[in-house]
Amino acid sequence: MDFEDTPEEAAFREQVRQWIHTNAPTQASGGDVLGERGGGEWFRQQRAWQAKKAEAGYAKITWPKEFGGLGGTPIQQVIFNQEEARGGIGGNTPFAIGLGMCIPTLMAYCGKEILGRYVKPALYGEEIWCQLFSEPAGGSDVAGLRTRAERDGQDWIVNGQKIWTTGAQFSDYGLLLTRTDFNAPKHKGLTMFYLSMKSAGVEVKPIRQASGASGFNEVFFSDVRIPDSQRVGEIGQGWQVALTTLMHERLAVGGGQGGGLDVPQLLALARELELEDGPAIRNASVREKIADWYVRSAGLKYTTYRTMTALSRGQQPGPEASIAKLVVAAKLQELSAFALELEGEAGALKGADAPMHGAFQMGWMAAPGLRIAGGTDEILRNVIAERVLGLPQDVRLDKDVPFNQLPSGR
Amino acid sequence: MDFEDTPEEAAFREQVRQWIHTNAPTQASGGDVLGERGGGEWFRQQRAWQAKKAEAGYAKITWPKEFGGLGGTPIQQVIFNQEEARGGIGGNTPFAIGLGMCIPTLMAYCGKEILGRYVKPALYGEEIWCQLFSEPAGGSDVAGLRTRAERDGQDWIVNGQKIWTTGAQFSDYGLLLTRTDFNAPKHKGLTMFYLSMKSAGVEVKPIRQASGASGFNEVFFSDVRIPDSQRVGEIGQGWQVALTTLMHERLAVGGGQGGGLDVPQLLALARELELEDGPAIRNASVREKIADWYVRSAGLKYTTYRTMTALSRGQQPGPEASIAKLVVAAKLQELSAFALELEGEAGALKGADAPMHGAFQMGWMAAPGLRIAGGTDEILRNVIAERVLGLPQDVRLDKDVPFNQLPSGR
Amino acid sequence: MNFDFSDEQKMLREQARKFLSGKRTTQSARRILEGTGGYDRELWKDVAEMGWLGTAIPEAYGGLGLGPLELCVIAEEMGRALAPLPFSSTVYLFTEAVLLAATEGQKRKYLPSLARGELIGTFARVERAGAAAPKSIRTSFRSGKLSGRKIAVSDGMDADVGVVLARSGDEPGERGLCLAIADLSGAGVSRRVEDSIDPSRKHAEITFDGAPAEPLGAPGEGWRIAATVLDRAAVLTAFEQIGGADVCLATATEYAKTRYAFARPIGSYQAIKHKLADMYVNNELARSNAYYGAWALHTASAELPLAAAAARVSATQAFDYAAKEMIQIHGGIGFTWEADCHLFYRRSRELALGLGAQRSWKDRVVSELETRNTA
Amino acid sequence: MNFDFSDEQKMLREQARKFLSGKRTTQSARRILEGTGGYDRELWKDVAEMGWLGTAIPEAYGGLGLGPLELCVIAEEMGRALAPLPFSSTVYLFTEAVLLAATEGQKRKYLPSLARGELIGTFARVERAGAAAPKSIRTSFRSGKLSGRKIAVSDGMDADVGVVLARSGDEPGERGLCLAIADLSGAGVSRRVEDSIDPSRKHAEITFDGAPAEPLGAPGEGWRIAATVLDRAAVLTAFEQIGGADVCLATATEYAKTRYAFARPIGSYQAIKHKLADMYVNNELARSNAYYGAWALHTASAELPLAAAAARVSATQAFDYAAKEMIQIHGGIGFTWEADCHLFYRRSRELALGLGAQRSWKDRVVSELETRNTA
Repeated sequence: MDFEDTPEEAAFREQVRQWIHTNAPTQASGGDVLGERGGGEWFRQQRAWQAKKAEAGYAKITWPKEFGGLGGTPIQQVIFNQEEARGGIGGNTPFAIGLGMCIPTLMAYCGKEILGRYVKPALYGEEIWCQLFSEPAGGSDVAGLRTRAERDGQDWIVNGQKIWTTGAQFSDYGLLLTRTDFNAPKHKGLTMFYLSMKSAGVEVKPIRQASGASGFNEVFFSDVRIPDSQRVGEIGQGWQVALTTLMHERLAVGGGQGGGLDVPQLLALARELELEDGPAIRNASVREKIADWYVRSAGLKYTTYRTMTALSRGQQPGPEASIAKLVVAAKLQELSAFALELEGEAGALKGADAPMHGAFQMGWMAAPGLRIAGGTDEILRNVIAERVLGLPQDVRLDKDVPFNQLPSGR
Repeated sequence: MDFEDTPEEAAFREQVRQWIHTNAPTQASGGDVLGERGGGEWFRQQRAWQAKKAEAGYAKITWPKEFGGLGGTPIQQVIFNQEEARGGIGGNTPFAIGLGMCIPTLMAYCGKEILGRYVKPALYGEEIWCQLFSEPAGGSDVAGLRTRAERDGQDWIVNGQKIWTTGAQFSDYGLLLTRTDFNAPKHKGLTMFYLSMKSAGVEVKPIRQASGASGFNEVFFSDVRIPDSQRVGEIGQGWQVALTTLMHERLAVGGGQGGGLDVPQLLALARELELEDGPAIRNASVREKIADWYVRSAGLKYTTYRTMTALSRGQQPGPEASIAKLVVAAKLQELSAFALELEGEAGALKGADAPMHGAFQMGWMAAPGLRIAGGTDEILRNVIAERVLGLPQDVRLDKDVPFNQLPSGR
Repeated sequence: MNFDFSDEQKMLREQARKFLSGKRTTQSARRILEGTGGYDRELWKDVAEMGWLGTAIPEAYGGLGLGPLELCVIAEEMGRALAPLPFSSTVYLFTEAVLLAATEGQKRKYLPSLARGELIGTFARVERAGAAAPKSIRTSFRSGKLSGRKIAVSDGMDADVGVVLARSGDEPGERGLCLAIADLSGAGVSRRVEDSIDPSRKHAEITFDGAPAEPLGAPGEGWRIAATVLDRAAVLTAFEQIGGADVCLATATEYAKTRYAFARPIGSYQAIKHKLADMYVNNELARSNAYYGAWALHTASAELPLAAAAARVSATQAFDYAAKEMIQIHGGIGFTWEADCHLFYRRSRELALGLGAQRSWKDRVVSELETRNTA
Repeated sequence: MNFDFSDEQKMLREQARKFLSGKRTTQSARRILEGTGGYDRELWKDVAEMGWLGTAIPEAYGGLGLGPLELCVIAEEMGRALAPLPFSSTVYLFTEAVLLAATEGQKRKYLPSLARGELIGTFARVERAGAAAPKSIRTSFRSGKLSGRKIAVSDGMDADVGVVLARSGDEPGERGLCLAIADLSGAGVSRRVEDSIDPSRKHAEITFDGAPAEPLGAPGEGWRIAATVLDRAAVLTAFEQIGGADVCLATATEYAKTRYAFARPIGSYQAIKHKLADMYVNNELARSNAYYGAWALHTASAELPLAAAAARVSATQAFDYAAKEMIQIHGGIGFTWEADCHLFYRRSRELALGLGAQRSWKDRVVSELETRNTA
């Protein structure tokens, strides 16, 4: 048991480190603390770095070489990401959804011509993709979507609304899940397309979140025309196609969520503040809570190490991502609420008026979103219970009934 | 807003207090701390006191006079109970189930002849009743019972097994819920009887609980013969009859659960013990937990006062009993586990070897049972959510299917 | 046993609820949240006309001459309504401090204008992050002049007058502390709005630079009076918190009944159902503790410190849980700016912090239990 | 990255699991629980023959000469099996103390018999309820004689030898403390079995009345050595706890799949399902923390105190939750004497308390974080 690379991994890490050292942008600018993205300059930098990585085969290390990858292993990808992070670059890029989910879906279902057209621009960061699955009526029930695609000769006409679309405002293309048969059971009437986000009838509106941030969008479709050639998979097979996309979502390993607000920051605050009976860090109740959160953070960190070990041995990653999101979101909410309590009346202030520039206030405002986005606490527990522990599904009333006969509460 | 009796209530309290003062046994012996009952002497005392109360009309104050009650109000019953408790008597009697649940059920469904035979002996503590509903396969799903009653001329032949029967070992009669039609849907094939517990074929076996206590029994029925005249309600209407019984179960108001182990005892322990940094009572983490449990205990206490106020105004009690059981059981488990932690290594000892004669160890061993008996935490939350908040039931697969076609996992 | 509000008090509650729900106060709170104004001036006038500002002010000083129980009833409705008013600062803090410690002359000077809504008051205590312990108070009050800096003063931008906790003597700790009333728009006072987690209630930093002020109560009594004012305010605020928590419960319950996922109302899933049951239990326990606080206020009982601390801790826990889980039950839509959920989430934390953190109040619970030698 | 046990170590685990499951150890634990015997003597012989008692003892002293990682693997299986053996007292405490602090002569004297299972050891530290702080230690060790009383000594009735924490000098606090090895069946020693919450592991009160003993380590070093022994034992015990917690999770999961209520497996209800998911998450986090502890043991890292404290806190929380919720998921049947649930419930608490309460270990976590100046 050790934390060392194997000789092969060490060699790859050295090679990557050299390459990054030579090629990395001199000044990297990340997004801001809780995942919002910067402006145009940030975009230009991201694109330039993406292009360099693509040129060297590092943009998607696990992809086969024919698609611009290295044909490498998942652990090599992890090593590259670590070295990028060490250089203060990488992380939350605008290309993640396209390269992580949309393009792999096209690879599974589309022919050479289409792949020849779309893969490379995406890999080089020239074209950005978004994923258009979620709808207002859907929520956790993704397949409950109602956006309608109707056949019109060689085209389809799309009407409806998507929501929670990350990056829609700067995306060039989108992977769009629609309902083409309202008389079929829920999972059998869906069809997948891709389309240009510049198509007539597509309107993108940013969603302002409760925290004030705008990371997501609503996308409205009014008589949007999509040629049948942009269909992905068979008619009525949209759910199977979507599962391919969603499976790729699971492969993200490790941290970064929670805006870097964790025990070290709380320790710093507790050292700084005075309570009735002395420094907060000497208060037994404060210490107990710090310890509770520390063992959860440490547990997650070493779980990531175990996952990387599994990857290094060529095994598949497990449900670690679900565990991490569940634990991190709850911890962020509890820990930041507690920090505000420590700050006393001043905890109600924020920004420059609050201790540590309001970091804990920001965390506290962001936490409810983190508990929902990308799978609610409840859905994640279902996933762990059903996929890991093999517990039976809840009773499903929506399996064999025509979609338009399902109760919907509206 | 005050805590005073109304003039009428005060007069009744005075009358009751006088009566108890004159009539109470000189030496009262309660059950032991966590609800186990004493031996023969304890029984004799209980019976004597019960007879005295019955003679005076105080055994069931809310019952009409024709059945030996006072025709009084629920708040009068509460006042009597309070005054009994003040005198160190009353509480957990062996007659509670018969008088609280079984006899009221007979009153609702049986004729004068039967009532004339059974009510008075029960009221005077001469005959004890138990309730035979729960079965091993049932658990929270009471109506899932399988004890079979088959018609044989003017009799019924009963075979099967009941479980968790309180007091079966010293009961004279039992109220027995059986299945008389396995082809009917679950709730429609049940029929209720009463029977003598001395009937041939009835066997009572005490259940030893995990804590070592034996408060409950298993009851086995082997070809037990019950005359049809002992049927309670119509054939197939057993579930409606059972609901009457269970409704009466809800009327118990207020406390006593948790074996009297609460914040005062924890405070006493915290005063006694030394931690690394001084007396436990000075430790901020200990203080925080004491406060958390105190506000829950106080909240329950004042909820009881609100309930009594409602009774005093002639209103129906609400879901307070469910709230109290849910809160008390969880609190007992957390609080006693915490007390053991305070005691350190010595917390693993019990009885005379542990601090405070092992009171917290006993509480900790009893708590899991309290979270289950009389409605699990989960069932109580369902009850609150559905009956109080009006949330929809979970999907029910067992409503319109013949009982013998229901999946049962066996 | 009569542990409930009277029929008259319940009628007052009904009346207040009907009145406030007609005023669309949540929308008004949102406007304040998004804008720069400090409170809803129209609504303030209405509330003054209803006489609510003088609920607990004796008739001799222009009030309604009702008691703390009536004020509890109104507080609960203010909490339900998220009313964007300097109500708590003016009524629970400033007015209560005057009623508790002022001279006859001061009462005549302040109470009638307070009752008419012509005077907005607040209480400026805190000077730093962390616990607001006596030693943290450095603002001085000497020869009738205040100097120092207060932070996180609720409604501090709009208040005309403020009770200020200051140091008047050389004695260390609480024995050197006093209270003073300052004209906040007068000479020597400057103020600045502070960023806050709940901008539907504005907070201010107030700097005193030799500002004239008059003493409230005796020198050396400042901390003691402040503690009693905070106890009283804690009970009233507990009712606001319960009002808020009840709205969260009702809103989330309604949503859970009507929102479908997988062809079933989400309220039929135990994860949602049990969350709502827990919310209900918390709210009921908090309500019962608050009732006991109201009783202690009403009877001027020696139990007030314990009752107030328990009411505050219980109500804070209830509103915290209800507000955060209301968002969770709503899912994504609950975390949008347009949904009202975040107004309650923000307010829950603002109320939790405004009179000092739970930690301090929990400590108080145990200190009070210790003095009672409960065992 | 190689943060896992090796294939050889995993084989050892498989072997241990297979061996122990063939021994019906839970039934044997139940017999000990209900009876008066202290441990399963047959099983002890078997375990000695497998060489497990000498896992971490160098070959020169008759051990297998393997390392702490192998001992972690075996500890996990002991935990799964609820093995009613004085294994932890003998191996994690007594043997570790000897390996850490004994003279060459002492090692030669004790280690070979320990490895062969001929000698059962324990560690007698605690003298009172509450925190086992240095000032609570009053047992004296002077001129080779021990006098004093120890309580809650695990396996204290069956141990042949015990390391005893005692006061040898006049210096106050930890600087006056030393360790001594006493023959527990020798002169001047009397012992008495104590009632305990988990009688499948017997505890004893041991009274020393001028009992002869030999020093272990230098005078004044007793507390320091004890702390290191406890750190090492905390990691090993964490693996026992995780073994137990995993059995609870597996048993409860299996029950939830096969037990029906309202015509559905209870595992299809979210209340049960989410409880099991939480159990799984706790267990995985605990396992990861324990792995880090194992790494720190293995590499004799300076991280050991932090790693051990985190492993202990995490594993204690996991086993606590798993054991109590396993009963809840089983419902009434889970709370009967016949069901095995309570064996795990009892053991979870016994392990949680045996090396000192969570509170102390949490404090240790923060003290260690402070020395690292993490920020």
